[in-house]
Amino acid sequence: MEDLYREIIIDRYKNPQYRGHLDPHDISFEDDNPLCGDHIEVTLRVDAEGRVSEARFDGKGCAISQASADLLIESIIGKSLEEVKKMTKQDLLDLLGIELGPVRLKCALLSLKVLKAGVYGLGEASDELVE
Amino acid sequence: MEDLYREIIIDRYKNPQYRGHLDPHDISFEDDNPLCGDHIEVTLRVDAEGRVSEARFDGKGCAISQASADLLIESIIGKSLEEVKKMTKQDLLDLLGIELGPVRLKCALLSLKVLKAGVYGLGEASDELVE
Amino acid sequence: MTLDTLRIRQDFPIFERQVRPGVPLVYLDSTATTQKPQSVLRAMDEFYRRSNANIHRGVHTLAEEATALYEAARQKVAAFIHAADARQVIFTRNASEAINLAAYAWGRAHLKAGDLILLTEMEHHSNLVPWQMLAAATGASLDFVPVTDDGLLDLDAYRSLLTRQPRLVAFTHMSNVLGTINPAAEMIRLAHAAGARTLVDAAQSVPHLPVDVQALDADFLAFSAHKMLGPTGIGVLYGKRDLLESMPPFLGGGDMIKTVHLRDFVPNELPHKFEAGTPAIAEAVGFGAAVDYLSALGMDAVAAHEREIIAYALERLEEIRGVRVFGPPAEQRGGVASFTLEGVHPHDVAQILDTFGIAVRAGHHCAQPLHEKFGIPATTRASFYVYSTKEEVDQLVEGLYRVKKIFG
Amino acid sequence: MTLDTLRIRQDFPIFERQVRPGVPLVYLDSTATTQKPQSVLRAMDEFYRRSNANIHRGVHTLAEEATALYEAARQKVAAFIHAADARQVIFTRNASEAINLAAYAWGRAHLKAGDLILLTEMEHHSNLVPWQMLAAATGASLDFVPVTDDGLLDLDAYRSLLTRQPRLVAFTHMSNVLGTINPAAEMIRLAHAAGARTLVDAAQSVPHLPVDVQALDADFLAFSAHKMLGPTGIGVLYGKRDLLESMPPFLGGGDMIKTVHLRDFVPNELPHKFEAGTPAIAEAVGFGAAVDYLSALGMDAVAAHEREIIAYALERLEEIRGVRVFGPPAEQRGGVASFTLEGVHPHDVAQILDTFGIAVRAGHHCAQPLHEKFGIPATTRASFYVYSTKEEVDQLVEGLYRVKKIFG
Ligand SMILES: Cc1ncc(COP(=O)(O)O)c(C=O)c1O
Ligand SMILES: Cc1ncc(COP(=O)(O)O)c(C=O)c1O
Repeated sequence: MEDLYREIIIDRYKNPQYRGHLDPHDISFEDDNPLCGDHIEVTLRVDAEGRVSEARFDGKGCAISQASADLLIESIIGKSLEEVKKMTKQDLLDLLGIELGPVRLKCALLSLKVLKAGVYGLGEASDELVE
Repeated sequence: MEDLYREIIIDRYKNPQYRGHLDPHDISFEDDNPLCGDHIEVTLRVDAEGRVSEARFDGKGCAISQASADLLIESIIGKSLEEVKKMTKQDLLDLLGIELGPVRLKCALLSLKVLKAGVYGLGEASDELVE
Repeated sequence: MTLDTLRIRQDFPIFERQVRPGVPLVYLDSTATTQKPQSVLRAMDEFYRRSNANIHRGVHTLAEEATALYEAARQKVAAFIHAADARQVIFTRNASEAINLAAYAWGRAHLKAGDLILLTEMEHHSNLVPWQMLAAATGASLDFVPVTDDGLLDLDAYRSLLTRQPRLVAFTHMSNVLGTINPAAEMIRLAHAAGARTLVDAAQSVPHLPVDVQALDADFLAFSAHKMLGPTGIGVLYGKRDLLESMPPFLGGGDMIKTVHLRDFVPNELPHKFEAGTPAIAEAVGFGAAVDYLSALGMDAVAAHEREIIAYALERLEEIRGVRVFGPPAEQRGGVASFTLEGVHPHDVAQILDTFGIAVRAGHHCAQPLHEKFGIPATTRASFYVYSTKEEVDQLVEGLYRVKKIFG
Repeated sequence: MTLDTLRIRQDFPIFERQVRPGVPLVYLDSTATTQKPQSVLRAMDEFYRRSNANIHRGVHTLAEEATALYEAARQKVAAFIHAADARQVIFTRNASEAINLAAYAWGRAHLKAGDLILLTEMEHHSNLVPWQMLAAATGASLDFVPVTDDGLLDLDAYRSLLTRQPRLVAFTHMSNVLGTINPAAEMIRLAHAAGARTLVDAAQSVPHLPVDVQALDADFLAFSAHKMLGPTGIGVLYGKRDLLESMPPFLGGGDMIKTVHLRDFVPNELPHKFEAGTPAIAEAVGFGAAVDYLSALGMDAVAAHEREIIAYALERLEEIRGVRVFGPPAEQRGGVASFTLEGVHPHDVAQILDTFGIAVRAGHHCAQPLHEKFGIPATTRASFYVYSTKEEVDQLVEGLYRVKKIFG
């Protein structure tokens, strides 16, 4: 019944594993969803081979936005930036393991949007990054 | 079946009894319905007691507008101007003896509107005259 | 309860629906849009099956029937708000378009740089953005009646803002977030005394309270059918006759004209002057049926029913630790309760409630400035209407306890 | 016949109706508005019975279903006109509002005194008055492509008018009086070569012909659902993406914003930027069903069917002494025939035909300047659609003989 809020989401929301801010960092980006006040910042360190060696997120907002950020950050450590650029909406939804309507999708995708905007070095996080 | 077009209407349309223009006259007025091009002019002569002694209409348009003008003019000869001012939509519909939808009602009422605007000495024929 | 909700609910086919198998619908989102009774759906369906035609210019039977039905709906709506004349009821798409109509046609003709438009901090975006756009276009300026911590308008501040001689005061009759019912008649009286015109955003009041535009003495008043049992796609701008007469047209096209030449036109009479093109005919027919339904219930009874429900809801919500309800006490509000639950984002609250079939709204409810004022990005909102029951309030409360447990 | 009208007519409940006892309906007024198939009525009814909710911001199941249905309808309409992207389809109330949207939001931002707007003499009031209003507001001037005696646009005159470098060419794709199908692709190509933007009034073409906005290369294109089997209360403005992006908003309110503060707002992305307030949700759903119905028939088949009917109608009408049909031969027109009958006013023609159950329109059909051009105040218009049959043409002709007899 509460499958929409799989235990992992509540768990990651309450006990995030990758919450924090890296200083120094190689990449950072932040953005928010003004509709509901969700806010996500990511900071990354990248090694000589162009792989994510360390990563953290910080922010506030609903369980979906925060848990998806935590799961996303976990999943990219060790990946190359090229691999991160290729990540899709579906990859993130697979991490979450739940289905989401259009409104909540925005919450879930905020972290991916922020991450990709940072990795691409864009000035602005556009919805098209996660379509 | 053709009750809407009672014989009298077709007859008066084809053979109007009061079509014409009085010169000289005491009262005259004209107006049109731009939607369908109906046009009616009335000219009246008024006697010393304030009664309509002679009356004519001229114009062009649909059978309803022209026949109703002819029947209306016939009905007012001999009436006092005060009586003409009191004439209502229903009086005219009684003369026509048919029921009309809102669009055709405008055709039917054009002559009454013109007549009353003339008798009241108004600058403009308003729909409120025949409500 | 004042209304026989058991009987009423049988008129609303949607309550037969289960949100998911075994999970009945608990619809607590009527402030966003209401459900529709059978009679409204039947009126529209019947229209399309029997009388569908374009209106006003047609001579044939269907066109005449359709015209008569459309204009009869206008009469019903006019009577419902006690308008002196049905010609003062302009059909628009929704309350938002109605406000824009006033802002474009009255505002651009009458306001100039330096003129003041007075709004309030509790306005819906639809009663903010059109005036922001008008201010940007004309150089007029905006000011705002503040909202107190209790969610009331600060009427002392209002009086002192009026000394700045605004040209227009535009305010909501009932807040869609706080539920606050503003003292509209008094506010209009004060505005008129200060020489201002008034526009009442009645999107939440006409559906929920007896509203008499003449008693209010409102200059303009806007509302939507879909928030009062009627269909989407139709709303109303009511206006005083002389005002509407003096305004230039807004949208140009078929039906709003008396005559057209290649280079100029003469506008039609009211109300047609402001209704360009084929209007929402079937929707007007449905709107008329909605007004009939509400009139049969009686708007006093509707308002009393909502007062009972909201009093009960406030009482029950306040017993939950961590719940904070915004807005005034039950006596001063309609059937809306917006709240936060400590430690849980409103989106999560709404989504978990949805798994129990409970439909509430989460977000800023198109009143972002009001939420900023209270220092929160979003609230969860439960709202009630003629078909709402105390059992549904209990279900909401039970749902909230379960949300707390999940996040506990 | 290309279409199986017998089967099609069974989909339209209104054909069960008798206008008066014993008098079946012969509906020849589809240019004004079309009748609706069962599937469209069912889609809307079903929406209200199962999924009715306000859209876009809701987290609950009904709101998500309603949002998905509304946006799916936009996708269907976009695919129907071959738009590159559904975001280019803005839902309005009708074609008239769509044209006004372009005139206000694009026109007021881009035109200035002395700029030329080029229209044609065969425009519907809805594609005249908005530009007259825009010209009055900006000081732009208007000129008109003349109509030939055959009811065609004078394309030589068009070419020479283009040398005056109009900023905008706005023209009807198909005349609602003459039936003339204008060479839109060619006209747009010429307009673009002359540096002008284009707006196509497609109120009569999208319902009756295959229309591909990308092949046409139209900058703006406007049409109404109610003229293509869909409900009243909804229409479309299609626009090129860059144009729509560059335009300021038109109506302000809920849903058309990204963020709102008391004194300013940030507009939302396309298409929402131009859809203020609660849209015509159920109507969009019905519109989607209408497009499905037409797509299943195939627009090539629809056009071929109408060509057959109009060819037959022109042939039969011309055999009646005293009938004068306006407009070009069947190959150059859609299913519309406007005519006069010597000695009988069009209103009388229409009213007598109505006594036989035949619904035609009489008047200037919202194209007064075109009627002035032909020196007549009004015509009688018979128009056809997917459910029209040759038998109905025969009934019209028989009816006209009876009119003649009555006035004979
Ligand atoms: C050519 C043309 N343009 C525009 C319109 C206006 O359509 P609507 O009344 O749906 O806005 C019509 C319909 O009457 C039309 O035939
Ligand atoms: C107070 C208030 N004003 C205006 C509106 C706008 O109504 P609509 O979306 O029907 O235009 C709403 C509804 O959301 C509202 O609650």
